[in-house]
Amino acid sequence: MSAAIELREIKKSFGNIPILRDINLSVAQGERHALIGPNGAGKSTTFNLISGYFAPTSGSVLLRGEVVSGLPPYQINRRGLSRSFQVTNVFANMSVWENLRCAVLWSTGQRYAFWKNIDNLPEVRERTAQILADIHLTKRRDVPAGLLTYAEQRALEIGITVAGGADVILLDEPTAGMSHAETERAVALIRRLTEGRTLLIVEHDMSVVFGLADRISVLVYGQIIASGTPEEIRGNPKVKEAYLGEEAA
Amino acid sequence: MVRPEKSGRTILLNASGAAMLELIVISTLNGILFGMLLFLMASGLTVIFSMLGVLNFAHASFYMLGAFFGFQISRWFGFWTALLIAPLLAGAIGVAVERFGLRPVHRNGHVAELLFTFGLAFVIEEIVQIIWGKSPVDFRIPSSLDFPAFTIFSTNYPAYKMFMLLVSIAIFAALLIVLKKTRIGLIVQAALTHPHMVAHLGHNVGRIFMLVFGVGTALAAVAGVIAGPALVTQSNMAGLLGPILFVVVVVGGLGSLPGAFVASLLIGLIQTFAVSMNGSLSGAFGPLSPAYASTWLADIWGVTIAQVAPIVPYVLLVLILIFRPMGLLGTRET
Amino acid sequence: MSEIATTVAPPLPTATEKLQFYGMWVTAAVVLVLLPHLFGSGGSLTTFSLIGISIIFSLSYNILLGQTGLLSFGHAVYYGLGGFLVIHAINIIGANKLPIPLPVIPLIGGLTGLFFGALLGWVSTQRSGTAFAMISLGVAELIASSALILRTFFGGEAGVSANRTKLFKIFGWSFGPQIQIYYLVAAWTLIAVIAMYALTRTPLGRMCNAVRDNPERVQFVGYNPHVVRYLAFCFSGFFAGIAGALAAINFEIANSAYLGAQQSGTVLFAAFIGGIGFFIGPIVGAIFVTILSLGLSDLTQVWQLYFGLIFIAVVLFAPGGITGLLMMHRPLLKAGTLPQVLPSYLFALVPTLAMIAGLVLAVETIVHYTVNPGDDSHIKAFGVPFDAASPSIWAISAVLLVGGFLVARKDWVRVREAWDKAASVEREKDVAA
Amino acid sequence: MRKLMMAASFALPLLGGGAMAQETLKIGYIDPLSGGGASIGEVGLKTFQFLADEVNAKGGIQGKKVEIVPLDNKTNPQESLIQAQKAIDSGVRYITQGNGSSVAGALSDFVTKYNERNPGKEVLFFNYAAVDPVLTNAKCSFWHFRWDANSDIKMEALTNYMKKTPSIKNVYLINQDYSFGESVRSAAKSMLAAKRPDIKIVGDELHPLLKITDFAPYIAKIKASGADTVVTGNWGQDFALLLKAAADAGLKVNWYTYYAGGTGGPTAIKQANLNHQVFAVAEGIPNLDNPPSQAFEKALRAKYDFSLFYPRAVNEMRMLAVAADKAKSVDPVKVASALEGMEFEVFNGGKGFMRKDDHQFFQPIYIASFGDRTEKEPFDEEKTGWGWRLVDKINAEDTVLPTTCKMERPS
Repeated sequence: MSAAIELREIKKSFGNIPILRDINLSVAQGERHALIGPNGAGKSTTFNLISGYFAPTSGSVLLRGEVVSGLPPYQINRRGLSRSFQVTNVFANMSVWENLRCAVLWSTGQRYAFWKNIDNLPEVRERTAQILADIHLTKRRDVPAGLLTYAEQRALEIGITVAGGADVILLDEPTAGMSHAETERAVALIRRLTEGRTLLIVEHDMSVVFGLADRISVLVYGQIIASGTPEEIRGNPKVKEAYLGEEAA
Repeated sequence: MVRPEKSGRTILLNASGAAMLELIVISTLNGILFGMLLFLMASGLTVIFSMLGVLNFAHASFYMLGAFFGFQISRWFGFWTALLIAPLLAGAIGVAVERFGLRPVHRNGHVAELLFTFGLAFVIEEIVQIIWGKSPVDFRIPSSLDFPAFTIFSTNYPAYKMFMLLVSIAIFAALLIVLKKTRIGLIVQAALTHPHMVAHLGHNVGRIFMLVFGVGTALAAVAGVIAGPALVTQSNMAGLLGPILFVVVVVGGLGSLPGAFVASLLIGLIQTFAVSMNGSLSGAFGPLSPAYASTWLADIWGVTIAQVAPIVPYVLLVLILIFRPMGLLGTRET
Repeated sequence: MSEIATTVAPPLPTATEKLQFYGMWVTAAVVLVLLPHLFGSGGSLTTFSLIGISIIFSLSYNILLGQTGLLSFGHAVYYGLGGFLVIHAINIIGANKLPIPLPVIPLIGGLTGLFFGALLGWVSTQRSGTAFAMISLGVAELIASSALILRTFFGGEAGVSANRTKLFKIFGWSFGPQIQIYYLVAAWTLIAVIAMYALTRTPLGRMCNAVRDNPERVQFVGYNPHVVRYLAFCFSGFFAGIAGALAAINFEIANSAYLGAQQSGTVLFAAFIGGIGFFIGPIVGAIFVTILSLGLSDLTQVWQLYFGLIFIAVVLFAPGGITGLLMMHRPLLKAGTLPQVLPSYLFALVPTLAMIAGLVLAVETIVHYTVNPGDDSHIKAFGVPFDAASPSIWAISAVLLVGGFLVARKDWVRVREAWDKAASVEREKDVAA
Repeated sequence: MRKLMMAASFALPLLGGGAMAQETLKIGYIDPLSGGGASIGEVGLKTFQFLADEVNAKGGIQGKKVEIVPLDNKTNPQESLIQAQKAIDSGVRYITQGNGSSVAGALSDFVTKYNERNPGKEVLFFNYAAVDPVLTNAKCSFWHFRWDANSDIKMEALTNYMKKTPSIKNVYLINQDYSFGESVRSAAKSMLAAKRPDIKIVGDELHPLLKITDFAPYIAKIKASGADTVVTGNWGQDFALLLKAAADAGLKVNWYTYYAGGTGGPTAIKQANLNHQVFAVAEGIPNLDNPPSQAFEKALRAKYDFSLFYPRAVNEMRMLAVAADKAKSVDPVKVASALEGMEFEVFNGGKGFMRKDDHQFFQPIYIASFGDRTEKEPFDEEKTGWGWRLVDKINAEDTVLPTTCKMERPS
């Protein structure tokens, strides 16, 4: 069985500045994988490459054994990969309900239909309602997304990401800027929503990382210096030196 | 074009070659002059459009205000005083417009700003009509510049056109120096390429915007004072200018003054050369068969390059936006 | 339907709500039928027809601007091409005596708009924002200039005319009299408005909104924003073509002015002034702008000045357009606190009107001296006669202008306070609930 | 109050309805009063108001006071049709218009259809300045009367003058790229070929309408062609900028024009310093040795700051009065019949007649040059100090051209 996500010899540079030097990474189906590393290591760039936001300078990205690098984001999304953003990225003028419904439409096969009444689509309605309940925003259903609190917007962000039913989920710092209590709730939410799916997560909060991940990869200066279970990473001297040491200092 | 003269036949060839050379030299000169006039009018817009992102549809109205202020002041104090005072007046109005009009509108988005300048253009035109009437006014070239500067192929080039050329280049140089060498210039330049960043640098963006708008409108007014006597100073001159200035800015590239300069020259030259050509499809492939003579195909067949010259800039605009959205020398996408 | 959908999802409309909804459209239809019986003069009918055309055109524009966030400077291209094709179609159909009656002709215009929208749209909609705006400007200039060069098709400066009465007749209607044209326009307006409303309630309509709000995010929920924009553009072209066709039928002539920048500018005005944030916004805007442009030039010589000032005022003080201004009051109405605000409006309105009157007085007097110096000084502005030569005019207008401004400024502050109070009551209720 | 009522009846249809009592004869003046064409439209409006005052001082037409109803069409054909409808609603039965053949074509078409569909409420359209020949040829209408010489007639007069002027050898044609420019150019080509086959057409240029800011490239072409004479129908900014560019480049040719007398034309000629090198073809000039027209000119200039651009408007108004007297009615159908074939002593002196076949008025046409004045030329233009000098007069019968009009008369 092929890996859910596989990066082969990925290089990416902007102009003459190399950001990713040589990335090889494999995330197995159903695995919860965390990508950690100091600021500027290239984590967001890696996400952007996987999700099709950029094309790699060289190397290839495979989704369940199929090369997807070079495809536009919507094509990759339709192949079952969905991502969230580090900076909240929702449809600000539309209500929470509409936000989630838009995320459901493609996967329910509505495509660009202009002959169907959107309120008369039971499947869309059902799945939107389910997600809305899952992210605990039922009371805020008709509020424009731009007016939600920060934590609510983050929850909506995750909701939009998983709503389409993609089985590979990429979350970019889902708990950034949250209080301790909010973080706990968010982690529980993530755990529940990604049940049975493949998860790749970028996170700075180590308690989140070590609590959630099955495996961890460490990215430093555009290279993966270590990959393994949380215990292996904890004990890895290179990681200690390059990453944890830096944290401590 | 120049060939060694060996026999009578080559002399004949040279005669037509000389005519060709004459056409090329004169068209190039005319093209440069026209291009520089365009740059004169568009320089202010480049600064405003690039930095504020405002599609200032009233830019041509400030150009017109400059012409009428120039006309009035030159009546009282002479042309040179007018060239100094009129832009200051127009710039002051520009500053007021930015402070009390555009700034409150800014938070409602670009469409609101654009409509504001739309409305402003109406108001300015009508005010000019109320004050100076609807007929053209007699705005003359100053007598100190009213003589032919030089003659090429028996065509005179008036000194005033040379003056226009010099002013354009001077403005270009001055703007470049201000942008590259002064502190405020560096901030403005940073804002041109990264409009969102400057606010984070702790600068008073409001004041900078006001200043930029004032300078932009003053530059439009300089163009007005200078072009007024050369063209027709009338209350419809703003409307007749049309959207050509936007073409210059976008083709040149947002945030790029050299880009606008190059685009002006390019458009000036293309248009002038197009005018000097009489070619058409019927000229190239012979007349259309009579069966099609009265259909719409005949129109396309018979159109000369000279006839379509004024459309060329818009073709250029569309092509540039499709294939090179940052413009010729631009640094960021439109 | 599962339990979760019934408890969590927005409730489906009840029978009464459905009745209300359909009743609204039926009422609109009845009003349209009755209108000519109340105002039957030729001028009124022409006005109504023009308003109907303008409504379709403005709504079609709002598919781009309001729904999809595309600012177009060249929407008249599709309107105009629809008009031209229809004029040619009427001539061809009339000459060959084809059994096609006039009422279906607007469809030809619509298909023309659709065709050119589909043709020019793919490149135009590759980008949004300023790039799209500039491409639309360039394309519009190209087509409008070509219209003057390609004389055989566009009829040159004079345009192409047709006779709408020479077509196959149904129900014995000749479509000569304006009343019949009015009913034709009214029917098409109703159909087009319903169709465009329905479009907003489809998956595509919702994705248009999503593309407007955040085209980047749309890509990560599986949609290609370019395709969404392109489809919106095609629909918008289709309805613009219908509007152009109706205009061509109404005037029985099509010329290059149909395609011009002015036509494109007017529709932008109408949509924005009405309010692009609401479906009915452009309808309100179309009515307002049509009446203004027809009526204002009769009231005053310098109508363009007032036209410009009105637009500046709307942009400055009512960024959501007329509809936005009215809709602001909906929460207050729901909370029942609207009556608290109304008195302060009255207080503010009086000095504001005084200020406007002073301004108008001053402007008209100045106009008298600069534009018509030789004429009688007893002039009228907006129907009110006064003597421009009397020195007291200056004093009166100055007092009105300055006094009105000072008082109005204070009163509007008070309006805001009253507003905030009323709105906070409403918010508290919301929280309590 | 009238204006308000009219606007109200239109804008707020509640107040509309019944037409007002007919104690006045209303003439709807549909021309641009705002926007780019306003400068010309306003002069026309004031001229007609001046003429209405003249008629009213003599007791009006058939005892009815003449009132000019100004209607702003913004030079837009659609807008003109709306204004015409509006005018008809307020009781107007005569409309007059001049600026733009596109507008005139639309109005003629509108009036014809309106009269066909509303028998008994006929409306007449008096055209005082739109010169597209098609309006009295292929698209002629019984309800349309034209007082201006159409562009072919003017070219007929001009070429009749050029026929007698041997110094003209090489002619360059430069015109605006729209129907009027096109008809000037084709008429010039065919008529010159017939009357002076020895004249060489060394250039034939169409340039875009009102879009050129720099005519230098065109002047370079004219210069290269070796032309001694330029014929142009240009007007407005296209005329002024053309002459300025010519003067800048030192081009020495004679200019034969249609609209050198238009607003801004004299100013441009003076600025370009082309003393008696610019000729215009027109149905009248102020500096004619004809005391009644000179007196009229003086009175007009005393009231307004412009000269009489439209002698044809005087003919139009005066002929309307005569026709109404002849028909003993102001009913448009009767007036139209009375106008057909009418002969009339025109404003500048000499015979003119309204041809029955196509409703085109024929009148003496003058060729005049613009420059410094002698005591024979009392009037200057646009405060330039220069004025028009008579060069030649072409009698009405020498300007007659055949028409292709197949007039459909009401039964």
